[in-house]
Amino acid sequence: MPPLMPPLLEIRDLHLTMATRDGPAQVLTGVALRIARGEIWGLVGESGCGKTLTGLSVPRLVPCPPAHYPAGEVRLDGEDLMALSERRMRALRGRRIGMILQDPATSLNPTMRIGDQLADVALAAARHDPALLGPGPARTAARALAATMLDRVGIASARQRLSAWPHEFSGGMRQRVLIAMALIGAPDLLIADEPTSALDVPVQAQILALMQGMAADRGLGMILITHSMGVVARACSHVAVMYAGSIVETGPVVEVLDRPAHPYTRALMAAVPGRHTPRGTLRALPGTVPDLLAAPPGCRFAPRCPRATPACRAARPPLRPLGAGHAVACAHPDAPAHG
Amino acid sequence: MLRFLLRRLLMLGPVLVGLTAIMFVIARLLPGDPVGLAAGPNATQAERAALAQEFGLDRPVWDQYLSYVAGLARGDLGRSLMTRHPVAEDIAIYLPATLELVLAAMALAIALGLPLGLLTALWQNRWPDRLGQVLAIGAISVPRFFLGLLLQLVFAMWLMWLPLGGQLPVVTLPPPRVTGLVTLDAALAGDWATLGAACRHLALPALALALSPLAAILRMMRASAIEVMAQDYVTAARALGLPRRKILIKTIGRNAVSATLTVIGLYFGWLLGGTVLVETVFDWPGLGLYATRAILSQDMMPVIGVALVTGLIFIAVNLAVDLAYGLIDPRVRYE
Amino acid sequence: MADPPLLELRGVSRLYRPRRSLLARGPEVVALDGVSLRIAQDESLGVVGESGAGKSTLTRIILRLERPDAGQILYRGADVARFGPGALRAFRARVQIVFQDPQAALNPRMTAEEIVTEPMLVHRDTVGLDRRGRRARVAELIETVGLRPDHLRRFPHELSGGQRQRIGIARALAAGPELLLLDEPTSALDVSAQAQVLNLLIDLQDRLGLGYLFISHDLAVVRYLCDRIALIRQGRLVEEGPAAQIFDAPRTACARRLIDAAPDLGAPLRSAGRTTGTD
Amino acid sequence: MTAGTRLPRPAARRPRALRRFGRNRLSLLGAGLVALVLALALFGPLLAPYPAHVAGGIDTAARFQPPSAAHPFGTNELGQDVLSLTLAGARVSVLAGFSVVLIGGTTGTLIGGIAGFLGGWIDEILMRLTDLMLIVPNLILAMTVAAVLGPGFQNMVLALALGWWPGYARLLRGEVLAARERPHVTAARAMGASQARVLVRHILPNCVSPVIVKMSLDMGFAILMVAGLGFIGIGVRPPVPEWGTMLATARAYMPDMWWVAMAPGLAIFVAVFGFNLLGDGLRDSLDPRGGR
Repeated sequence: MPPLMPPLLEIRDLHLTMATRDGPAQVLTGVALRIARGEIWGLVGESGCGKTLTGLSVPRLVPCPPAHYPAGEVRLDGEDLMALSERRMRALRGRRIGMILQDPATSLNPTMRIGDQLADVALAAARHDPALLGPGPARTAARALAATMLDRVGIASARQRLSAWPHEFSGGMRQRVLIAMALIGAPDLLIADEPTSALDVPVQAQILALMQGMAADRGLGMILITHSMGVVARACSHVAVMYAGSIVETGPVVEVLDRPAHPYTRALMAAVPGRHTPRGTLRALPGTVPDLLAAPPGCRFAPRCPRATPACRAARPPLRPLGAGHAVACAHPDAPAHG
Repeated sequence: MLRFLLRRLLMLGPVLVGLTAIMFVIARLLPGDPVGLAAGPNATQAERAALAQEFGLDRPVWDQYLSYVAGLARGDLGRSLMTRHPVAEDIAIYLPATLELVLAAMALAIALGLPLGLLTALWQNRWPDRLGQVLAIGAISVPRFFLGLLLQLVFAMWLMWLPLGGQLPVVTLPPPRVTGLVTLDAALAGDWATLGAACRHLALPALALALSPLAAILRMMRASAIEVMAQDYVTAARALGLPRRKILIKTIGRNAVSATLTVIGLYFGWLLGGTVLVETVFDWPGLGLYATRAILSQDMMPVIGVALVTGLIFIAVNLAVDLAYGLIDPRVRYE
Repeated sequence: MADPPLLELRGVSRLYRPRRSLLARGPEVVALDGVSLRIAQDESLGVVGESGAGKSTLTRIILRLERPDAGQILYRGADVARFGPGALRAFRARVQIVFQDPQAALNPRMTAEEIVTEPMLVHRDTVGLDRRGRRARVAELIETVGLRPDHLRRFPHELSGGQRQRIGIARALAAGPELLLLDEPTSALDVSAQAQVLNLLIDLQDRLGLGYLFISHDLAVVRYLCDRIALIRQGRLVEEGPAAQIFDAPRTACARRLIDAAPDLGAPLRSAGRTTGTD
Repeated sequence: MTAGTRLPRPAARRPRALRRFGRNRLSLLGAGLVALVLALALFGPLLAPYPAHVAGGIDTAARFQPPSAAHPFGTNELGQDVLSLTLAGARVSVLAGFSVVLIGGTTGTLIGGIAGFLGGWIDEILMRLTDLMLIVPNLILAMTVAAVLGPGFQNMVLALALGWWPGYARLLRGEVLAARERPHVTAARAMGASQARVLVRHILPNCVSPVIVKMSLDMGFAILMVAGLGFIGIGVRPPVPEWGTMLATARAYMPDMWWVAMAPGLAIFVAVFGFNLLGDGLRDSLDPRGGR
């Protein structure tokens, strides 16, 4: 067998401790993820489960202190990002790793024109990748590229829009600009943190479709952070379900959504009303996400789990493969019937 | 934009009339004997009556007020009992010195306060920042006149590096008057020796005056820079690999300055009305000294005039701040 | 003749003219444009629309916190606009509101107990409970919304989002209402808290026979909770009818667009379609 | 015209605020200095090593003695112990500062609260007046009034308080307007609570913290102004020891007898520094919007 190519992104056993006023909180406890080019991963869970911090950890944007990484690796094409100097890391941001934040209303600098913001990102990326802009004066080339990108994300009369201010755009348009900004450096990996939560429903669908299309065209690997199983179902090829700092279930979307094995995954899916959920039949998970300052030992989901046993409270179950790329961290999973 | 400016200028009229009314009420309704003070202890009853009549102080207050407002429209600020000059002329003499002092102090405060505020925000909660915060609170807490005395003591009396007070050495002829600001006039005249002397005289009072606005600007800049740094667009800029210098200046700096502008405007106005103490300490021939002398002799016309002029400049500065706001932040609309 | 509905809106319009300065007013902005709705006793009506469609103006107008520029609001057949002080107070005991952001909707300076007691104090004359009676009623309410008595001593910031919203609901129930205006009550909550609150609302309606006006941008949630659905867009009523009908046989393009766009777990298929265009 | 929107501020939380305050060493230093200054204001004359000098006694034989064990800050032109006068001087500064802030703060709070809550033409009139008063230079106004009324404690307080309220009126009006739009206030109105109840129970308690913070910061500022008036020569009547007046006298003997100025100058600094640190700490712990 030839040596395996390293995956685009591999996160191994990532731990993150956050210093708070009331002591250290163990925010991430052993996150593991492998993402190949062309895959769209949904990272799903409720607020406070560590999805955003996982996403921010890849381009190393979590401020340290208060954060601290006791263990773990984040490898991009085999290169461990945690070991890089800040300088080298900066060269990767925007150029190899693109990022889209949750709220398009606040993610653009209000005091700079759209075109200048796009061009600045292109110029920064071109410092490390001169081929990006092509010949000619850099500033002009950067603006031309900015116009091309705006056009690609579906903004009409892109050239004129370069001189617009962010506040002149609607929420959906701004998110399109942010997608253009994230992709202008031609990254291989795109991380999008709740890119549609702040938008109206029809616009959400458009933006998701746009992101899917761009990812497919460029062969991007993508992490889509979301709290909505519906978004995962609509847009992702793979899903990783997070609970209280670690991944409890992972696999292809079709596998996980059709045969959820972890009680939390099942609960998350059962808690969202679908088009045909009869009134009064929604199954709500009792309780709330545990306080990470005093997280229970063993399985962190045990206090809310209908089938927890003393063994669950004693030791944390590792992620175990179930076949077909599906894995679950649970001592008593629903055995998915593979045929 | 033009309409905005026009409307703000139109508002000036009522503001001036209102301001005059307030000062008149205070100046005229309180007990006091300005005529007696001006005429001197040995004046006869007839002399005092003549003086009162000459300055219109024998007429009812509302009548005095109306004629004052009428004069205001012509740029007439009344006449001083003390100097017997028209107040407008007196102010034209004393205002430039105060302006020079305040401008120098504000320039110093802004030039140091903005970058230092940005830097301490970057070093948030590390020792340079904490030290900076304590020093800034300390700087706001020093009485300006005590600071002035200390500066005189150390730099003028013990070290003898800088002059004790005044605007120019007694023997130096002031440069030909163009703007009234001695430093500027000297530079315009190409008289470098005088310019040097003027700057040496300006240094200590400007420093004494600059310290507390410097600290206030630093603190405001730090606070708003910290607020800006927590914004998504800063995280986004970092996530997209923008160079640090660009993030610092274009993203954080620009957005933080717009909040700090308000403080700058407020302090400018506040300094204009608050140079009195520093001018007293340094014998600086400015509006503050003029006003103090007038106040001590209960000579109200100069006081009202000074209040009006400083109020007017205050309004102008704040208008400028509003306009600068719009230059920095495109979301601001002039309506 | 049948009884008049619990609440009826007849051609309600509301325009805003943002003030530009002391004298000048800007151009008019239409928040509501001739909206007519009816809610029967123990019925729940879902109002769905995009942001800026005028949903929140609707609640403010019903509560008479704002006056409509045209149209009438009838409560059990009586014109709300003509209520005198006494009738208005009685009306405000009968119609209560639950807000989107439970953090902002609770007075941060008051404990949960004080917050829930407040409506009883305001309507002391009609509720007619002494101190002990109020305590008992608060204890009862807190259990009704699924919280423990020790939650009563906490301040809002010491509660989770879902718990805060339960306090908000308990407060709304305290004066004994007939109609609850629910302004996006679950959209600030996490998935499981949302499900908990939705179930609580259904449970309350079944037990207390309340009428609901449920405002949301989430069609699935509205479909789950409501008997009838009204779609509004730019202040105008686009379509109204039984929930099943709207979902299965929408008559307008607007309704179809909303329904198609809503993510649905029922069919985990990837739609690879790619759309472009401005929003 | 405004620039963007601010996030709604989570209102203050008492127990947590207290803890946060206690954890900040600088705020504790400020509280300590304020306690010291308050103690001096109460007991200063009793602590003075030369009570006779405080009462106005002079000792011409001991004029201008430099700092020594007997007189740590030296003696002045009348042979009085500078330390004793400085300790006793705390009373005027603190009491005047306190009265000014209390009178100005209460008046301004009342005016701003009424304007913000009632709105309409009352708001319009009160706020135009406030704007006008904000334009009048504070120090010149105070000097004018104090000079016309003549020296004396009450006159000085009155003169300063006259220009002190507009800041509070602005502050409270802004807070009330912001609070009025908060959902919990809408909820109170929607449940039928009376105007007075809405104001007293739901709006005002949420506007208190910024006023307290401003009052604390203003105490320092007021002490500076009191000293400033004294320095110009329109403060309290001479035999009463007052820091600003002491500095003004000391200035005349400056380079050689410099020590006469040190004690009162430092005293003003320490008092103002204490109140500023305290106010800053209060702001940080009551209002998460500021600094750290």
